[in-house]
Amino acid sequence: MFGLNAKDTRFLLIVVFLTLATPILLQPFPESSSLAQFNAGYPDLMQKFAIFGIFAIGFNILFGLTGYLSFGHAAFLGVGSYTVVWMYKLLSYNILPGLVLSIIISALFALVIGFISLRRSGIYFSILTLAFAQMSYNLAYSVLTPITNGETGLQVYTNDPQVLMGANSPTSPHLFGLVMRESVQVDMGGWLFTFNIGYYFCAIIAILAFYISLRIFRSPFGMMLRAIKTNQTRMNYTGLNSRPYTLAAFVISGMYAGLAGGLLAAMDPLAGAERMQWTASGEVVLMTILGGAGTLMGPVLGAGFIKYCENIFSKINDGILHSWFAFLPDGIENFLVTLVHPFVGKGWHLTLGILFMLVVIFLPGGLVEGFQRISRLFRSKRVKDGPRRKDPEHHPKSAPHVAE
Amino acid sequence: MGILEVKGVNKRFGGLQALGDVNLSVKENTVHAIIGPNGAGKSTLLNCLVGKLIPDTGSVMFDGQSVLGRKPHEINQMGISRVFQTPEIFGDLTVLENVLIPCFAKRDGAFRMHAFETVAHEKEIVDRALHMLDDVNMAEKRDMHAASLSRGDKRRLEMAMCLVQEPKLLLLDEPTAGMARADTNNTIDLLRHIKATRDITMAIIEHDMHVVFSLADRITVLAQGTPLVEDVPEKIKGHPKVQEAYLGQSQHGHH
Amino acid sequence: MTNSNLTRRGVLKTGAVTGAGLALPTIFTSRASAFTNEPTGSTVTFGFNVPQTGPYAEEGLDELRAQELAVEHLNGMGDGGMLQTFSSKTLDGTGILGKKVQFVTGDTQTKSDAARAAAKSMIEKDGVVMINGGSSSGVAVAVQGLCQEAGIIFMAGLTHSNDTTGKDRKKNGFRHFFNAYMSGAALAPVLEKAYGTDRRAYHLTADYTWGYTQQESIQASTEALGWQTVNNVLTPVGAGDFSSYITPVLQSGADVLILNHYGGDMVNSLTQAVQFGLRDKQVNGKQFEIVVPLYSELMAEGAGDNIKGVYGSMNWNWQLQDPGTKAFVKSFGERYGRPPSNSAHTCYVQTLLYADAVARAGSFNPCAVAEALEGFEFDGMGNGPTTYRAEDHQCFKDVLVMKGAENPTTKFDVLEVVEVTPRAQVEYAPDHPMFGGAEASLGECNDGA
Amino acid sequence: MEAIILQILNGLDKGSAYALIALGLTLIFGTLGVVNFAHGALFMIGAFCAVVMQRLLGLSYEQVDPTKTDFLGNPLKVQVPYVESWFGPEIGGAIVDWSVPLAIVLAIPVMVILGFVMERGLIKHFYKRPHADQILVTFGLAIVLQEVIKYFFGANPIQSGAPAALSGSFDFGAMLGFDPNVVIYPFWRLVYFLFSLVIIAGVFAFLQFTTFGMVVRAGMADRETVGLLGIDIDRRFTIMFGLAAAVAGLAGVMYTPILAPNYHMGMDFLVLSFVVVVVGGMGSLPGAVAAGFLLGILQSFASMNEVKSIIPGIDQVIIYLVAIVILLTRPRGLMGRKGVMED
Repeated sequence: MFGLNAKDTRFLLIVVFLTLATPILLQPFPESSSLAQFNAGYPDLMQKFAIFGIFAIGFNILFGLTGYLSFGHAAFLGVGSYTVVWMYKLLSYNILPGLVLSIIISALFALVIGFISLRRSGIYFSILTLAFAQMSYNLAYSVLTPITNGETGLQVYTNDPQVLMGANSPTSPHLFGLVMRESVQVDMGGWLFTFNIGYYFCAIIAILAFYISLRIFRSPFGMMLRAIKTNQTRMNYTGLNSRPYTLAAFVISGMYAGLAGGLLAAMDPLAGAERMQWTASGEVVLMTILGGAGTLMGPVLGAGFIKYCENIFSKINDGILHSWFAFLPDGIENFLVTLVHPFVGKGWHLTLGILFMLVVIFLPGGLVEGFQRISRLFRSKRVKDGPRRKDPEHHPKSAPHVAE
Repeated sequence: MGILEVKGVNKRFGGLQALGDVNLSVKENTVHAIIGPNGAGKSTLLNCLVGKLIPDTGSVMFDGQSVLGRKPHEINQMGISRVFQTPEIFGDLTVLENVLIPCFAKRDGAFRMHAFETVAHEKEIVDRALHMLDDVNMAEKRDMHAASLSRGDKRRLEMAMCLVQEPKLLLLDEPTAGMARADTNNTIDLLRHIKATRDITMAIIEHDMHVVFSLADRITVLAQGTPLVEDVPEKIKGHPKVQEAYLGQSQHGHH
Repeated sequence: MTNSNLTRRGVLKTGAVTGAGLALPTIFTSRASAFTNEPTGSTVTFGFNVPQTGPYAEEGLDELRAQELAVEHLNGMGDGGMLQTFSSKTLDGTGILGKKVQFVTGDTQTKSDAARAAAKSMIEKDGVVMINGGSSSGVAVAVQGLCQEAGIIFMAGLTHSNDTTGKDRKKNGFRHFFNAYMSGAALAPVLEKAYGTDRRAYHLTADYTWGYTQQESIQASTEALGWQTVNNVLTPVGAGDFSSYITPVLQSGADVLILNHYGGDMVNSLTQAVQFGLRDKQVNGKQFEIVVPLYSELMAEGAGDNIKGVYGSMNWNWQLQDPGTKAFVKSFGERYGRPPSNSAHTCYVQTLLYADAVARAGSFNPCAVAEALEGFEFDGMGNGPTTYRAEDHQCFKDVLVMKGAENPTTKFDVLEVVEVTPRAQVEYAPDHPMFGGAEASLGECNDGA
Repeated sequence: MEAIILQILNGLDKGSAYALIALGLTLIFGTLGVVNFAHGALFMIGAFCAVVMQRLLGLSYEQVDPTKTDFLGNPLKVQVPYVESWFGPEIGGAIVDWSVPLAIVLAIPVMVILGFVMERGLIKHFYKRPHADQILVTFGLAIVLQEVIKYFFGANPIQSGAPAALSGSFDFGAMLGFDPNVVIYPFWRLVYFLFSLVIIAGVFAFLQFTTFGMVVRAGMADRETVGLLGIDIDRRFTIMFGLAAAVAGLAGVMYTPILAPNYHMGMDFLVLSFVVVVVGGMGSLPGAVAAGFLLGILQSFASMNEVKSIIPGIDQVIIYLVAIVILLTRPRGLMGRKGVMED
């Protein structure tokens, strides 16, 4: 189905199911329980999961397949957002023109930046992309304030032209009247589920993005990209010009980033310059590596993981810690709180850094490899003599069947 | 008129004359060996043929067209494939994928945006690649990671990757360098098999006399960047100039 | 210290809804409730959105302390702080309208994007009825816009840009903090007295929105004194080394350097300007002077000795001697062992003001609350008689002019109050050109219904 | 003319910091072949050594001063540093005043040990891993180090000034015969510039004239051969890592009077220092130093009003612009070796 083999089709269907059921799956705890703080099924976070999933999937097409480590992809994210907000300002709050244009504009940006940066490889490439992105950020934050509204972020004002705005048009982002921030809430015996239009819009696009990436992975083009990562010399002596391949991958991933940026503005009509900062580029690198570069599902997992930490884990403050350990004697309670305190709440960056190091050191294939190892552990327990073990030196990130 | 015509090629690196007035003609469907002591300019010559270096003067014509100024991938698309001293393969890919890539390159040219096709659906190409693997006795290793192959298998795989493109000219850069005697013999057998089963022109740069004399139809001896003699193997063996310049001092065969 | 019970949803907690849920799922859109996050249980949740990571984390921490204290005072714990001195007596220390106050916190990271995400999370997940706090104008404007769209009240924290209640003013947003125009208006007379009317000023300005508005305001008010503006140079945010911007100052013939910087940039630019010996120089026969229009305690502490004798302005300072200030400083100081900063004060006061407005309006509906706040006059909160102006939701009150103390006894009194500029001097028309002119409008109130 | 001289001076000073950081980065890359994204964090930790020293020297006991009150109206507890009560207020005060230069004594062992631990505990395992992995793991380490510092020292910049004797400025222009009061330069910046020259010269001399340095240089050129000679190159490389860390740390210590240390200064400098190293050419020590000074001076010129009025915002992008132009015209930077970091 969909031009995929049975296994991939099954995989895709699972992803579709998980994506659509997210509003339910992320609310495992009833509202009144003290664990409700770990629920993540509210619109903004679910939208972020989908959007940063798209961003990371796109980044993975470049980094995971070709091995070119770009430290400047946030620039495309920003460009996408600015495009969409400008379309709000000029036309109306309908998100469609902005989203289409955000893909086109970020593709053009990526074409130019990629064309120049891809003349070099290795760290030189990384530095070139970094330089372009930092230039974009610095200018957007200051000199280009008339276009970007600088520090405050670009937003819509009542005196903007909005030429397509009718008298009854919604005054927030919508798709032909379907307002993105509207939700249906369902209360089921203490469990509260929020089905948000914006989320489902993002989710459908994310599924499409995932499907396209799956097709690319299975295509001759995808194979060529992996070939570039492993041996460019052989590539050239096999009659293949690696430059257009890498450039195509760069532009595709730039378009994904632009789309993600556009969606950010489609969910929330504001585009801040920080979106373009190099740390934002670093974040997508973290997501991809943490989840598993070169795997299909890894980047999405990584994106979800980091966004979850940023929004949920970071809210665990001392009061909550105390309530967790309240059943213990006071001395032990305080000791445990002191021990855990640096790692949660506003210290979540520290946890992230440590986790990230551990993954790079022990799990070069990211969380996906971790899951694979665990499931292999279970499988080898069941099957007595076990399946043929793979060479421990080989990193699954480059294996052809990376769908798991 | 040979398929490969090298005329008056000179190449200097700073003060060093790496190649001095090299003329060479490789006839179609022959195996032409280029031998010479270390530093004779063999590798420089090879690099001039594949586009990695550009000669200062002279011409290199392949199949009636100049190769000078073309990039390696363009030269490959003209019909020249190259086997490296240490096998250059796609280590992270499977054996089958390693052979698929040259098939695509042959069919689709240097670049094609085939992002929405599926490798598995390209029956014709997959069949061709499998057939090629069969031909080099590697069919059962098709799903292995290329990096985990033995050195001999890597060499074989690289050869398969070149041959599957049906090149008009196959360049081999010391294909048995560093190999044990048994592997060397296997490689010789493989090359003989190739020679016997296809219409192919080969140019071999080689140190190992055993390999050269078992395969070559003609031999060019290079010394200090200049061709010394060119002849059939039997004549070369006894040629005094060659004895003096090359064989005399490096009887140890391969290093 | 147990069981703060912080993150519970305010919405949908009533037995009726939950009970019905068992039989049949209750389906409704946000339209079904009267307004966004209408508190239906026995509690109401506030959202405190402050920088907890990034360069302004310390300031955010201080804001958070103050807000926690305010919640305690609202719930009748502690000594009541400014509730005792507040002119409005509607609040009685039993929560608001019989509901206990809870709060959740968010991390703005001092980035518009992150601040909005944190605010959204608090609105959507935790069901907050208002958001309070923040430490930059970009963030304030961004979050204010969000609250307007979502239909809850926003009380801005430390935001000094004219835009917050100028061209970006919103019906659902309120600002207690003063602004750049007020800084200029308050500083001008003091500068005139100290440095005379014949001065040549050189501006270094942080290259972003807040920097622009502050520079514009200070330039206008100093030029009104008769000062000349020699040059205005924009400096990149986080430049670190400002030497290349400082060295041309002496050559320009200027005799006053005005640093429109904040935070780490202010610490570094001031320190470096002093290192370059600017303050030891005589130019045009006058002593060279430096002015830092916007001060904060934490940054003053960071700048150390370099700040001695340098003029600046502040919204409030703990050294004031009115009863409100004394009550707050006592309450805060006993709890945290340090005096509150002026942004902490703003966040504290705003929490009380919001609660009071709800109590007076008898409803959490943001439109009712906004109406109660508009034109509200109060006293006893540290700044003397204060008004929330209805036209732009800006607070009008006295502004402090500060100077780096010559002989501080502790790190808390490195600044001293030199003048309390009366409110009349810092007032302006709501359609002042620096505040968006006639075009600026609050828009319609949005309660999310 | 005066303006140009001033900007050259500013540029040299900025450049000294860039050059020192880039020098350490290049030492690590050149000897160990490791791309160290945590190098900015080392610079930051160096700066915090100065803060720690200041706090150590400022360790004090409380003395109640009944004549003054604190903010709550209680009698003021005055902090009296122990050093002042031991050596008397004058000498004690001087010791506290000199805490930044004194911090060098603390920074050297701290940084060297930190370098050793980093190399032995982490970096060692990444010699054979791809450069991308090295970048990622050290990037992770940089985050961890910065968060740890933030945990202990908070997010505010912490001022630690130059000793009073060195904190003034002098009229450099008047010495050259220009108008007085124009070309003014702070003592400490001159100290920093000279200090960095000494360190740079020291590193070069060390590599040039000691046997140890010779072996390391040989190792930089061809690691395997040196290994074959039976020289324990690994241990020497560990020491090099410690040295590089110390250089970065010293650069940080001495920079504190110019730039108040904060926990994120490492990340701020990281991007810059990488640009410097790449512009200089990966693995080239002279390249790193030259690029550091070059970029420092260019940045200073770009900050001039005259330049900014022609191209607004040029001061914000000049570094990146130069990096792009150099990388495109000189693929391996100013003095890079062929084949380094190109895969």
